[in-house]
Amino acid sequence: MSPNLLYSTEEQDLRASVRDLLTDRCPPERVLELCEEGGTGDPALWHTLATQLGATSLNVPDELGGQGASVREVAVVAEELGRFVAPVPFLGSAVLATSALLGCRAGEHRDAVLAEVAAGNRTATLVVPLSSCVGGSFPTAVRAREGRLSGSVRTVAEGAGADCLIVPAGGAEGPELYVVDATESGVTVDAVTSFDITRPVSDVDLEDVAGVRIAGPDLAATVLEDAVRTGAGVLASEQVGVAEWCLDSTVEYLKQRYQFGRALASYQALKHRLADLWYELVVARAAARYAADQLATAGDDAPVAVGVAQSLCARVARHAAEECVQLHGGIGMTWEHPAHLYLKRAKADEIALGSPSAHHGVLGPLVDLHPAP
Amino acid sequence: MSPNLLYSTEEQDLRASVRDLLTDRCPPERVLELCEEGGTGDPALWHTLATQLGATSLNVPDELGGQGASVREVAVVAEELGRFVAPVPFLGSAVLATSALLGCRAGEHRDAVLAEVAAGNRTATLVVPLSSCVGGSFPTAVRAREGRLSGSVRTVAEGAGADCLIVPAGGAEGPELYVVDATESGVTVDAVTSFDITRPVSDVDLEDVAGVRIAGPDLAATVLEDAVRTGAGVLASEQVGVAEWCLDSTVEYLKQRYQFGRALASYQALKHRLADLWYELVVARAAARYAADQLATAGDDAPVAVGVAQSLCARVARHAAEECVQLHGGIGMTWEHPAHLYLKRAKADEIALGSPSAHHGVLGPLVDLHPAP
Amino acid sequence: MSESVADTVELDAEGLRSRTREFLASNDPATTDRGEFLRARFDAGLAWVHYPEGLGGLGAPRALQPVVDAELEAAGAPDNEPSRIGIGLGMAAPTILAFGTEEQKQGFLRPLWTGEEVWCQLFSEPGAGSDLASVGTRAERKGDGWRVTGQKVWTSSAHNARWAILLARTDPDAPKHKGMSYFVCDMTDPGVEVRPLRQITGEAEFNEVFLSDAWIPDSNRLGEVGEGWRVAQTTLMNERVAIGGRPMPREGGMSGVVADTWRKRPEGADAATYDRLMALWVEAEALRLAGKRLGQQLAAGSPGPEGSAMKLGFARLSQELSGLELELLGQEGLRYDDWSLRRPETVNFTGRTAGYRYLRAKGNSIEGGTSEVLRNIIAERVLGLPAEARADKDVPWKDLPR
Amino acid sequence: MSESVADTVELDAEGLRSRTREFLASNDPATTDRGEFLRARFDAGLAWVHYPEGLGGLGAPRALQPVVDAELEAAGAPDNEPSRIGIGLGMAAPTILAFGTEEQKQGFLRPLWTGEEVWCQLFSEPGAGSDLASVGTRAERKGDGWRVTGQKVWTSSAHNARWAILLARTDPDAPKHKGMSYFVCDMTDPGVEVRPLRQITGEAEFNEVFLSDAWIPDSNRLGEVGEGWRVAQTTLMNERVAIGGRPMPREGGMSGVVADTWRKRPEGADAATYDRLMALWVEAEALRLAGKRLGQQLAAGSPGPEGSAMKLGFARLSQELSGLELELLGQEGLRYDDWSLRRPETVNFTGRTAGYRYLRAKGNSIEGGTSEVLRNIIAERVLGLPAEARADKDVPWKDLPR
Repeated sequence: MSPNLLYSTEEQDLRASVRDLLTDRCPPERVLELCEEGGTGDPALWHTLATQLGATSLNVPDELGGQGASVREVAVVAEELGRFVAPVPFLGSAVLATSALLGCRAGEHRDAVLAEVAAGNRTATLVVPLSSCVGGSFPTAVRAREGRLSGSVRTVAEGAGADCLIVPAGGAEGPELYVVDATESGVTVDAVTSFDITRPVSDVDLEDVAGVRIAGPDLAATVLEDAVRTGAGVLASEQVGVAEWCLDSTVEYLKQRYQFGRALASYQALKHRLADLWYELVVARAAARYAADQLATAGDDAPVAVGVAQSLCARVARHAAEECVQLHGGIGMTWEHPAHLYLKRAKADEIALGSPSAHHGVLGPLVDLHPAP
Repeated sequence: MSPNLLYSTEEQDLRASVRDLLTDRCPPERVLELCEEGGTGDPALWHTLATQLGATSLNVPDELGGQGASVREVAVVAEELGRFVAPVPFLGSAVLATSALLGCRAGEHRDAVLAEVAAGNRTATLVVPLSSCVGGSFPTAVRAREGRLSGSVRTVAEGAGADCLIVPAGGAEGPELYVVDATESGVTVDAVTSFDITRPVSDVDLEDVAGVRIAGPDLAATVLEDAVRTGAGVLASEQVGVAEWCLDSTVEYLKQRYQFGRALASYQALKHRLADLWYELVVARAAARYAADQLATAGDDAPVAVGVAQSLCARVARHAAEECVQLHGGIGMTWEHPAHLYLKRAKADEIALGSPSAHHGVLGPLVDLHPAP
Repeated sequence: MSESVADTVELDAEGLRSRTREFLASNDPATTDRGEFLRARFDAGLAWVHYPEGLGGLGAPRALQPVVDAELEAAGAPDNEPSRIGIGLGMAAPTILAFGTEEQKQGFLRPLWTGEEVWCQLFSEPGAGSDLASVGTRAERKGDGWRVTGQKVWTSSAHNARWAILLARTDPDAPKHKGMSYFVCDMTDPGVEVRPLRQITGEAEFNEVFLSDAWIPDSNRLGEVGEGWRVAQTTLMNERVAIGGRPMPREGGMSGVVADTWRKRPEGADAATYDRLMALWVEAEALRLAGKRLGQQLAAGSPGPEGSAMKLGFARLSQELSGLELELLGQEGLRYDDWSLRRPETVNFTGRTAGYRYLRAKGNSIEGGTSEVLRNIIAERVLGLPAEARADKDVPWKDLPR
Repeated sequence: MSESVADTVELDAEGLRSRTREFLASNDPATTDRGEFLRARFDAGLAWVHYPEGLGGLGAPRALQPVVDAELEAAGAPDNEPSRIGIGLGMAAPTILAFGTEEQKQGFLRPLWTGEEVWCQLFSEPGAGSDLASVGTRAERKGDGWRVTGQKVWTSSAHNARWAILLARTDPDAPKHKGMSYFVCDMTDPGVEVRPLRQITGEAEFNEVFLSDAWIPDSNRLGEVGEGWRVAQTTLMNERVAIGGRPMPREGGMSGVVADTWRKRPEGADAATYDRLMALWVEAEALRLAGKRLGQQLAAGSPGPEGSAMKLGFARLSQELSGLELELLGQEGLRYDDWSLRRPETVNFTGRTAGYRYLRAKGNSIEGGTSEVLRNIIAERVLGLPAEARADKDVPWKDLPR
């Protein structure tokens, strides 16, 4: 069956709900205020997203309290959250950690944690550097010995505020995945200053901490790879949302602002740059939708689709944000205008879950394009 | 002493002489006509350049009939020849072959050939593929055994019409350089269809041909490397000339041509693209002048200067030629308009004597920037 | 064609399928002469089913044409070689249908569709490309017809064509958009001279057409005098529909050609060009997906403005990819296959050698609307930015700067 | 200052050198108070030798200043910390010299040069950046002075400044370029409020200045009423002279920083980024050479228009390089040093962390003339292309769209 690259009616409804909520609760002034407070984002908004819109349980099976929807819907939410650079731990908890949990075999502990995270009662994160890319070797910065974990991982997405940590660890017989309660003794989560002020990062240190194993060497590497791939695929949709806001707000600004007696929007050099951005957004959206669809249907082409989407959308969002700042002129350089929130998000997203060139390197061999010797 | 990046008064006079001659004898219609005839360019123009302007003997010592000038002046001539895409074998004979001859030790045969080539009585070429880059290994496609040469080299610049061939060859004890008379039996020079119709290329085949050795294993590799480097450095000036013509002619065209009731030149999107091209030309010219100066003074920085100039000017000339065709619209796509002559020259020049990425690879380690492991 | 078809056939897929089978039963493609077969097909209303009865159609939904085509193809029937007569089918026919008199429709459409008469388009001029409304080819009234003088350019098929659709200026004193009329020009008229127009590839895909007092009877005018621009809009709208939209497999265009070149490990393949190749491959794949998405939008009845993105991206990518390919080839990229003047039967952007592809791709951002004009259209019609200032709308054409 | 210096000193290098030595002999920097020393230097005409006698100079060629400076430096004399008072030295002083009354020159220039009084510039407004002539800050005549109300922005040093040069609108009914006047504004006036303006880096390099009925005596007007734009041109011309031109070593700017990052083999260093790095390194080196070439042109007495290329390229490269650096750093690129609001004493584009450099570099294509305005200037003044259409030249300022 041909993949559906459009937004379904249900997806459009979901988008409208999320957008309504964010328009109301997450205007740029509010985002800036929250980021200045330096906390863990907007817990109340996060709670509403989870409980009222079910945004944290979209692709979780019905029997665990989820919506039984798919990554397509998750991507739609990510797109809207990107459009508002909403400071909520969606990527860390509802995408990366949830994907990892979904990949593990059913089991008492996994099911319980997944249900809690899906319900929005707990927030989780996947303890890998946010810059991790598919195709890397399994991380062994944390070592597991007889169910106890030690080691440090830097620059983890949205770690501060997480109630439970999904931790890849090198065990005696190979890769393993653990769930660790953030309140366990020996767990230190240090919020560090994030370049993307709308998405906090943390350094996680574990010293002889008790964890519950949810995947062993037969499965852990695949689960982690799939989770990171899903994260990258969903991030592409977030990037589409970021790029779209940047284009829209720049168009609006240029229409209102006059220079030398003419609307800035009437200057052809600017018009052509905006037209080019619009072109980029058209192809980025198609790529992101395809990635979401392939992930949703566990399609054979998912690795290719994600590589295409992530490497392209990362560049498009960053380019859109840079143009947004430039074309806003001086006002775009000020702290009080929201353009910088998008610039920081877009630039960080270009590094997050694999840079474009890293994705090119993974993608090439999948389509029989091998690097030069 | 600080390198002089300007054109000296003598250089400006030289440029004026060359430009006068080419304006008179080498208008675009004439170039196109010559290229369509498919011969070896314009022997009469070549003869005038050599004998009246001394363009083929600028950096040859006085005692061999030369001008005792330097590569700086050679580069000025190359710039003008680029500006007119003049179909004369300057790069092959007066730059590559002459540089190789100059690099060899004085000797009866070398001196005689050099004097003849400098005087314009004979035309020479260096028998390497035109795509050769500094930093490559010494070519051994031709083997030398007891003064007799055998082997084939493809895509040699301006080979057809050359009276003598400077041939790098693998001898019993290592790299050697030979002079071969093109009329010797066993020499075949096949003109092949050149992408750059203003600069013919040939395949050279030698079957047990007598040659005179002008450099042995102690010197041949250095001589060849220096000749190819000098060629690349001078080519950068040619590229500046190509880019300059493209910019100038596009500016003129857009000023004359009206669309929707306005001069095309009044459209801001086009104005900004031309401004960007002008910027590129400013930096390209500075880089090309520095390379010429370093080659002229045998400066320690010559390898860096050539790498910078060639990798930059190649992109600038190609970009300028592509913009020239695009901004001329339909007329730029026709055979009768000269834009395509420049496009072909610029694109071929991007490959000739090392592509930008090849030059980057050679340049990096010279400035302590080593490739990723 | 004595009675109305609608009385006898249901205009749904089943009805058309059975009508096609009936037609085939009485016109066996194996034994019928090709021309005869095509004329019969036209008369049976199976040429273009959405056209009216009596003009090769049945007034059926356009979407049902594939049903008919599939039946005919399965039966081994000859087609009308649409790639050879694209301008007639795609541009002239819809315009004749919309603006022609009954006599014009009856006279022109049948031989146009069967391919017995090839059509070409005399619109662009050396001084009127993107700004088509500034055409200067002059048609002057003489008795019951017109004498036409001027130069047209970028005309494909002109050397094979029997007829041309022609846009000419009939009133130089009127503002530019209001002084043009639209004609059908007889290409065999002694005042028409066709010369091949050689391109930078060495080929002559197109022609220049010189009109010197060419005669056009007034009965060959389409639409009213002075209404030429409006008529031409119909022609151009149909041209745009024809571009893009066809589904492509991955690596279906230039990206596949260059990827294959890479796979052969050419001389210039290095780590730096690998990343450039991958970035372009990725963009080409995304553009392909965008085309697919556009098709899905159309199918869902909500066409978007993405068509202009497709053309912009297609031009960009074919140029970047073919430029990269020459670099990859290194020494081989310095050679060309053949500069001699040829007149290709069909054009294949990904054919011949890398050098040809590179040069031919330069036309992709010029022909059928330059990338600059497309960016204006996107900026103004999609993003709603103000239109460019222009001073040519109300001035008499003859007074405009040129 | 009783007799003309020119009577006693040859205005060549030798003359100035001996005059400086004489000055040092009677003003020992080791034992003289700094302020006193600087004032004495000013009075001796050794502050800026090309200024007139009595105003800190000797009417000597500007090119001879380095002779004096070298002598003084060798003797361990204090300088006037030029980096702290750049706006006063570079912009206010030449304008006062050109347009000031004798009294203004005598009153302002000495404490300006010694640094006892810091100056700032009140030109840009939230609605008047690239289009500076649209300033809306209003100065209304009241008795023997002016009441000024409005908002200025992007003002560095405002929080330390004693005086400001101010461009304000005195006649809203005149066309925009003709209704402005130029003033010296007392920054200690109660109607002047200075607030830090925080930037995307977290820092506040600049200020917003709110003027609420600030009082300026008419004796602090520079130039005639309505002549403000012409006076401001002198200020801006001198600003442009100050930008660029200083010689740089290879890797002297952002390219060196990023090259050093590469040399440390950061996480994101791969074959693809290597080529991007090399291409940018090459362009940075070529831009450096272009700057050197520009200097040689100036020295040879034939300045070219290349200055605008320098600024365009500087902005482009600092942005591209710092963006690449963040990618090279990978995980480290996701972290920042400190977002807290600070007021830096000086600004270093290549300082702090990669994240700071990336963000700060975004300003390089906006401040001091946007890259878009530069491209217009290049296109129109260097390439001779037609100017942009504008509708704001002859309309009363108050009727312009805003």
